[in-house]
Amino acid sequence: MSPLDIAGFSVLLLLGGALCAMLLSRFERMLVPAAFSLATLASLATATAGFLAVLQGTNHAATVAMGLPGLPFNLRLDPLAGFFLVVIGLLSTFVSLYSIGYLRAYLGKRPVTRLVVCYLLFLAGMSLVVLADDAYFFLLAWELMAASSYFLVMYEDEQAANRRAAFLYLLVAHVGAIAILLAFGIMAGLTTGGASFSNYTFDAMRAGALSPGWAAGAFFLAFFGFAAKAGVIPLHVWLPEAHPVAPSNVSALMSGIMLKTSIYGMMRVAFDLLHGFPWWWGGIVLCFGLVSAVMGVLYALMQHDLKRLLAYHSVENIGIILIGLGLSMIFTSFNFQSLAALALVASLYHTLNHALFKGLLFMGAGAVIHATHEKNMEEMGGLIHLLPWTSALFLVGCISIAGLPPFNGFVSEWLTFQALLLSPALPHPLLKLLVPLAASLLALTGALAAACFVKAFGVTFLGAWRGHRKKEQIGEVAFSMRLGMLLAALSCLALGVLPTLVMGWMDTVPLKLCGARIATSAGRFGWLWLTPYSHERASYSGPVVFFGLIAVVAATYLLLHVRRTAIRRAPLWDCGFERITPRMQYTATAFAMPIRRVFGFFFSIREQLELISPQNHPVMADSLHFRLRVRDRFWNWFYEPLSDIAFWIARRVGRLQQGRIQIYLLYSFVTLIVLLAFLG
Amino acid sequence: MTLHPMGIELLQLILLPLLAPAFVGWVKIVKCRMQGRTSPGLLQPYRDIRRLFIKDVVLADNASWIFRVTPYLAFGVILMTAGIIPLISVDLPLAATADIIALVMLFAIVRFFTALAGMDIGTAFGGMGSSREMMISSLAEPAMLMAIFTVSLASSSTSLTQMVSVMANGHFMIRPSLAFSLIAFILIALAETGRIPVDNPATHLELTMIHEAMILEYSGRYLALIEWAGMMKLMVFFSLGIAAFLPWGIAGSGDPLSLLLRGLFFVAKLAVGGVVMVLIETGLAKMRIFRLPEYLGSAFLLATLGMIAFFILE
Amino acid sequence: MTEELTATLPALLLIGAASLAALSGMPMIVRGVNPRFGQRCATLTLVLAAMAGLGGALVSLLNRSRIVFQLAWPFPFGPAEIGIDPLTAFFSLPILIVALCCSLYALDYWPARDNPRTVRKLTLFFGILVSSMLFVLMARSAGVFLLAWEIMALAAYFVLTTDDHTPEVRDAGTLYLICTHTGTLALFAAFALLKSISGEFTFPGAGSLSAAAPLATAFYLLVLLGFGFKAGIMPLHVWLPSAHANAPSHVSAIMSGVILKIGIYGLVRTLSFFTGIPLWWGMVLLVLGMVSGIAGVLYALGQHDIKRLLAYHSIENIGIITMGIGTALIGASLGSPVLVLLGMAGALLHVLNHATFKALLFLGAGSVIHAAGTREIDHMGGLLRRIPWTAAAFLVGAVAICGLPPLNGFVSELLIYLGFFNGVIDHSGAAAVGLSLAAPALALIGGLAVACFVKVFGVVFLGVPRVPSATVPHEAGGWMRLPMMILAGVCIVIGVAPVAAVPLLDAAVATWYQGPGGYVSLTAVTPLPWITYLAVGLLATALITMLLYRRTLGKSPVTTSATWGCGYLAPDSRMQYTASSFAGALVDLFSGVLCPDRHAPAIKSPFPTRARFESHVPETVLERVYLPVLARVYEKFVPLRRLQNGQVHLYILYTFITLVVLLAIT
Amino acid sequence: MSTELVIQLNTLLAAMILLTSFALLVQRRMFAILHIFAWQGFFLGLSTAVIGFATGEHHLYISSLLTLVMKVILLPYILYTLIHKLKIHREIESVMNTPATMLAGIGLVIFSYHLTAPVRQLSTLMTRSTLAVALATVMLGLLMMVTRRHAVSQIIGFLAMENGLFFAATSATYGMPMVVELGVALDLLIAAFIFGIFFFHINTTFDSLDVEQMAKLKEGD
Repeated sequence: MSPLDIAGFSVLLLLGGALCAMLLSRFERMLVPAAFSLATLASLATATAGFLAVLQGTNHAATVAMGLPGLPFNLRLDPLAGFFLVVIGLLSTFVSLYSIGYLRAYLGKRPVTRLVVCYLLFLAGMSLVVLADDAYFFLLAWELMAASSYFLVMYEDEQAANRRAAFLYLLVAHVGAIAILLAFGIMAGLTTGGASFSNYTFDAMRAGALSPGWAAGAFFLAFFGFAAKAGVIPLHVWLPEAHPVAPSNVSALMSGIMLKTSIYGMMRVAFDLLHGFPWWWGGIVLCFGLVSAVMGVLYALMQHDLKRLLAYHSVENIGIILIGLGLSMIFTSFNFQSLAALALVASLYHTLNHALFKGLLFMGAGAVIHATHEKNMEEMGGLIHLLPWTSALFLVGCISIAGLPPFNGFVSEWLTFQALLLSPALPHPLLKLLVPLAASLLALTGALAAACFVKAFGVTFLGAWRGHRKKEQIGEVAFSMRLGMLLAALSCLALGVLPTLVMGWMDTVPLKLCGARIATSAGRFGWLWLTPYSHERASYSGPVVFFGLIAVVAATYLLLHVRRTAIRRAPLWDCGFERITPRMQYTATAFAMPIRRVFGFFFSIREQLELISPQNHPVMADSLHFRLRVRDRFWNWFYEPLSDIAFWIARRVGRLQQGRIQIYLLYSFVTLIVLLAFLG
Repeated sequence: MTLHPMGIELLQLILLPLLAPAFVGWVKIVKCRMQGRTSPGLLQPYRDIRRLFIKDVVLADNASWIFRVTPYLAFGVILMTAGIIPLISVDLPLAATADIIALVMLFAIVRFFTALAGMDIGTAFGGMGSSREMMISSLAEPAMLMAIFTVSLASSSTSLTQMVSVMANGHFMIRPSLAFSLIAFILIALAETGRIPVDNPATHLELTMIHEAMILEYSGRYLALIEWAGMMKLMVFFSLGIAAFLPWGIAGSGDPLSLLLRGLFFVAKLAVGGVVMVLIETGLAKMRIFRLPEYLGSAFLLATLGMIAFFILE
Repeated sequence: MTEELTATLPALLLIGAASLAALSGMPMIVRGVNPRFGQRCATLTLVLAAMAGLGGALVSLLNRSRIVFQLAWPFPFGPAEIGIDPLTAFFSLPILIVALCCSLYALDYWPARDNPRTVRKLTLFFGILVSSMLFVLMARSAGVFLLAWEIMALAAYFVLTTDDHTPEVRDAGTLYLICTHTGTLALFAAFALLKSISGEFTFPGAGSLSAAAPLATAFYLLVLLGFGFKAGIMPLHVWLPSAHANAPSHVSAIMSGVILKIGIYGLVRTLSFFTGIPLWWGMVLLVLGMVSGIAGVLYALGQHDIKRLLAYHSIENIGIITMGIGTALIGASLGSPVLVLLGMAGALLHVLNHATFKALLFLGAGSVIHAAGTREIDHMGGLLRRIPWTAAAFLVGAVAICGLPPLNGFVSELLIYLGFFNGVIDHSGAAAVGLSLAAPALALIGGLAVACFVKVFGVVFLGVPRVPSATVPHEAGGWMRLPMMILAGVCIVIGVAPVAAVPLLDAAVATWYQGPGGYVSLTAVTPLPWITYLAVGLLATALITMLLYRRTLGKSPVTTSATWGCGYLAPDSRMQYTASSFAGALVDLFSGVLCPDRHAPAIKSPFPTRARFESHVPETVLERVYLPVLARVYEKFVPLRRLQNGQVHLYILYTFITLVVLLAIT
Repeated sequence: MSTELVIQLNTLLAAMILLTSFALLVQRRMFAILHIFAWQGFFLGLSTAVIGFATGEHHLYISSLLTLVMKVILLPYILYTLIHKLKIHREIESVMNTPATMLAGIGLVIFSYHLTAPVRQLSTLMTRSTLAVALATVMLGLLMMVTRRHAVSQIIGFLAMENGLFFAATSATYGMPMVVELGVALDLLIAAFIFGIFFFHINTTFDSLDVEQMAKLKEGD
């Protein structure tokens, strides 16, 4: 069985599962475990297919005579597609496991069949996007993915806010889809200039050559379209709205994988379909990446809703991925193939990592919400005592996303740093100076992300319980949920500790796209040492750090505990103040205050302090109300002008619609004349 | 006879924790002399640590395992860095474990967990300390990276041993870029190790403390470990500065006599560095917290100027 | 030696005339000089200058001499060159004639005795205006041209706002200044483009540049804009009616008669640079001419302020001239020298003719206003008996402007008509279509002009006074009559003997067009001598008829009595047909274009109360197009005003940003 | 002294000039600004002397001396007395906040580097690499004028620009002709006196040297 067969089999499994689920909607209690076990299986198959494809490094192609006459579906599984199949398969395996437990809460409260069906279709759609080898099939799969995820976001549709978020998502997704369609149109229509239908296959696009202007047009249309899906700033607005309202397993998939399909699209278009580009394409991608990374994390810092916070972090991480991608494009355009390969691997590695840790974090957030019925982290606290498993696993996710060794987030960020610091090799004087500044912005992003997750973890899990529910009602989540998270956490650790092996496995991808491999240089000193460029340049050893830390900590512990001293538990010292309550803890808002002050320019902040004093005496205040509203400035900067313009145009155009039949006839007449004048 | 590299590794691992309190003691002595006070003596930090180790531990009720793991983790991580930074030799087998960027990230782990521990108890002080610490670090990190990057440009490597050997073997050059990044590095090191003008390690005044606020609830051997780790961190930063900017006399063969000489030379450099730090601390006052962005901005500026100077002038 | 002398002498005469004209008003700025003496001095100097200049121009035209002087002093934008060629000489004719007449006219019209405050300014700038116009004609490099152009524009502004106590005059002056500077801006851009086309700021020779370059198109459009503002071609004419109406009459005469022609000159001169002119250049001018002509005369019909009315007729005549130039350009693009000759000669002759008869009409209008004390023609009437000389002169002007034989307007319009017919017969395609549409348009213009002047003459001079005026109308003084007579004479001479103008026109056109097809003389293609025969015949017939009438019937007694009032008992002078009612039918017909502003209360009861009817045709283009657009623009640019906020460092910032941008793009 | 060393020394001085430019940009205290300005003049003079030594262009020594006298002693002294007389030595606020100003400054330095890159490739002078610094000094002086509210600091920005131009002249062509330099020096001196007079006038008119007050002169809406 070739990898493509396995992948096809898994897709068929998913589609068949969706069909059966529709038929079995009567037996929901049975449906959930069955369907998600099936999804787990299919996802494992997908991951296996991708794994094998990358390992073999060859292309597997097939044509399925389905669809419209004369337009068969073309499928292809090459290393790039394989890599993304692994990303999809791996996380969806964990999330499907998790979902078995997660959906139990919904049973009996609302019908889950729709969720199950859309979930399966969503998985199938994502796999098909990656497998498609022609524009037609690609867009079909893209729409399948977009539509099914729209219904998933809409799942709890009785609230107006959810419907609004879902609509926003649909709108942005379709604006993006139109741009992608246009990009493919340019590539298909102008490659050979003919009108033959066979131009729509990716093979034809690869073979053709576009003029530089049209190529740039096609690339940036595609970039815009994919960026809308990926949530690149300033097209990110749908993301913090849609992710919090979707069920958590769906948010995990959307943030973890679906965003990555657009990264896949960008790589496919830039490196595969449009080979050869000037450096400024990469420069622009890099700039978008930087802005997304910094702004994403800054906005994340201001959130109190756990899932909104995670959503903004997706924006940040997409930014980091784009930094690697842009850099790789810059290096490619100057013909530094091995450097380009390094940057590309950094980008891909971060893609994989982000899928895992973001999936883990969303699953963790889902578990917390599941247990506490709260979304606002200001109403949580002290959960580490109540949800020990969840909190430990969530902590792993936090450390990973904050880019701290020895977990996986660090490895990919470190690779990105290395790629950035190799920029002095570039011949362009301005790039030499500016790319290192980009590195400093990446460092800022990393540090802010750490601050943000100190806040997220600290306020949610540490301290004392702040919420309204009784502490005793909160208990650890179901086993399958913990299992899903545990597997994801273990993968995070494995990817962080053994990067050399992973890079050796995925080496065929940069070889195909950039024409160079880095595993030889990266693994020259064995699996223990990661030396991405040369060992004199930089090196890192995940295993040594991990095991060394364990060893040193253990040794210290043992040494100090030769003589056991007693540990006395005591209530918290209250500084002489009598009644210390959980509400006196530092809140998330307070935690973010210094950063809000320093970077105040980027937010539109409205602070209100209301003093309620019965005696009308400011000192004898009875209670204080502090209100804070921090908004994304992009609404004012970008979308409000845009929507104003759109409405302005719409009003103008609306005048054309007079309701009088003569006027409509006049339009037809004028159109006819114009057409005749141009065509005649 | 030459010492096996693993031996030097071990030597460094032992040297750092042992020397660190003495270094802090030395700084205190110089500072007291400068300010016209009598000093407690070089060994006072050792006595402090010992006293804390003997004492019993009092834990708050809702302290979780994070609170208890953090001291060990902080101590362990910083001890690990002692094996990576070349103090008296470049021939370290473990030096390849982390380059300078990874090293910075290792410090970040300590900070991450210390901040979490600050929030674990659930007091307002702990949260405040964590919040401020994270703000400072997020501003310091870009500047740190720029400073490091300038040095790594000169040796086209981020690996510390490589940087030391290239710099120590190259012929003498006036490098404004390195001067700039050295100043930047000093500014950042002061911020990262919580010294004046960023933080005052000697005060428990609630509105000014940052680092102390986070570890307010620690006692007994946990506090001892944290304090000790702090001392080591100060010394590690000095060693890092010495390795990156003034590496002369680090590289050399492994025979014990030369090692001893280099060790003495290293201690001398440390002592001078301590005096410089005292001069800075005596000359400046603690800053208001919201002046810090400007301070760290200046550090970033200097580091960037260093990089620009490298490209423009060298 | 003699050849050189024949070339140099007329040139020196012209330059001398220009310098003398500039100096003419100088005594006025000396504080001690009596203004009366100064005014007489200025007039004398200007007359001398005009004589000298006319002589020089005629000699230069007849010899077809060309000469270029390069001034020795350094000048920004390349060397300063001035030169004389037939085109210059031809355009200086109307200037000199009109300036001579207006200067004489001013002696009685704006006497120093009655206007001690304004006469100094008026006289000084009048001389400078005349001089600067001559220098514009002589300029051969962009720097000199723009310098003279700007002096002309400013001098015109000062003479225009002579009566600067009146708000209307100031408003008119401001509008004029805005328009003329917008035009100048376009010219600056145009000459910059010229530099990038030809490589230097001096004017290239006729037909030395190719019109195919894209820059040439831009140049053409800019020139059209710049000179179009000056000439008052239709959408750019908005400043003209109010400016002409509010200036002193002899200033109106010179503005309408001559300054507009400087715009035409600029257009003619700059278009002469190009060869291989595309067809659409000509078509654009033709269409603009048609629009200006028809709309101008329509607006004129709606007016009842005599000077505004005349001002709109200027637009109409500029339209006719533009049509002539358009025809010439079409000829140039089709390579037809006959078409070029007819179009351009017609346009040039109409330039001269319009200058004379329009100056005559304005001077006449000045006398009328002087006599009646108002500009409102609906308040006049029956002036024929009071001021017969003026009436006669005005009649000559009116006939001439209507293009009726045997006066000069007829000749130039005939040439243009011939051009149209020629083009339609000899060519096909778009050019033929355009030209065949232009002929009826010109006919329409002529017809409407006749209607308009019947209205003017009828209402002003015939009938009985409609409003009892405060002063008894009196005939104009001798210094006012003399120039009118001179101008009427010129009109008649050109009308009766156009052959005299043929060598002048031939010379000017030959200078302009040096394209393929060689040169054709005007005598060869037009039946000009026939006009003379016809005119002489007509005059002779009229004379003979009159003599016979006197001889046979003149003796019979004539009784005069009151007009029969159809039995109505109390006829009143206010029951006469007014100007508004005369034009009413036509104005209604064209109300879509004119948008008249009408206040007509309905009469309801059998015994109506006093009602007041008013009809007024405003400057529609200004009020319906320019002002709303400008208001919108002003509204939209309010944020830009924030840029000027008085903060010093922001101003430095602007400088800084400019610097950085400049550095970045260079 | 070897050429290598001279180049390095000059480079170091260029770096110091750049550093002082930035210090001028961010410093708030009036007297500190004056001191930094004097230091900048000092480095400039030193650099001129070093180039003079290396190239054997001896008129550069005179330039150097002139610079030292003018920019280290005379101009700071004049400004110092002015500040004293007008009693304006308090802290002054700038229009932009400090980090933003610094970032803008860094951007300008990079921009200057970008601009002078072609010159650097063409020139064979040993001072060619400092041209970017010179241009950056001009730009930063201009930026200082933009960001400061106070007339005195704007003037110092102006003088810093002049320093940059002087440095550009020495690094692009090994100095201007002597006559020009003397003329410029004289101009500067006169400028300083004229500024002094202006300050007095502004001060008496607005009772402040804050140029924001001058917004009152704006034509009203």
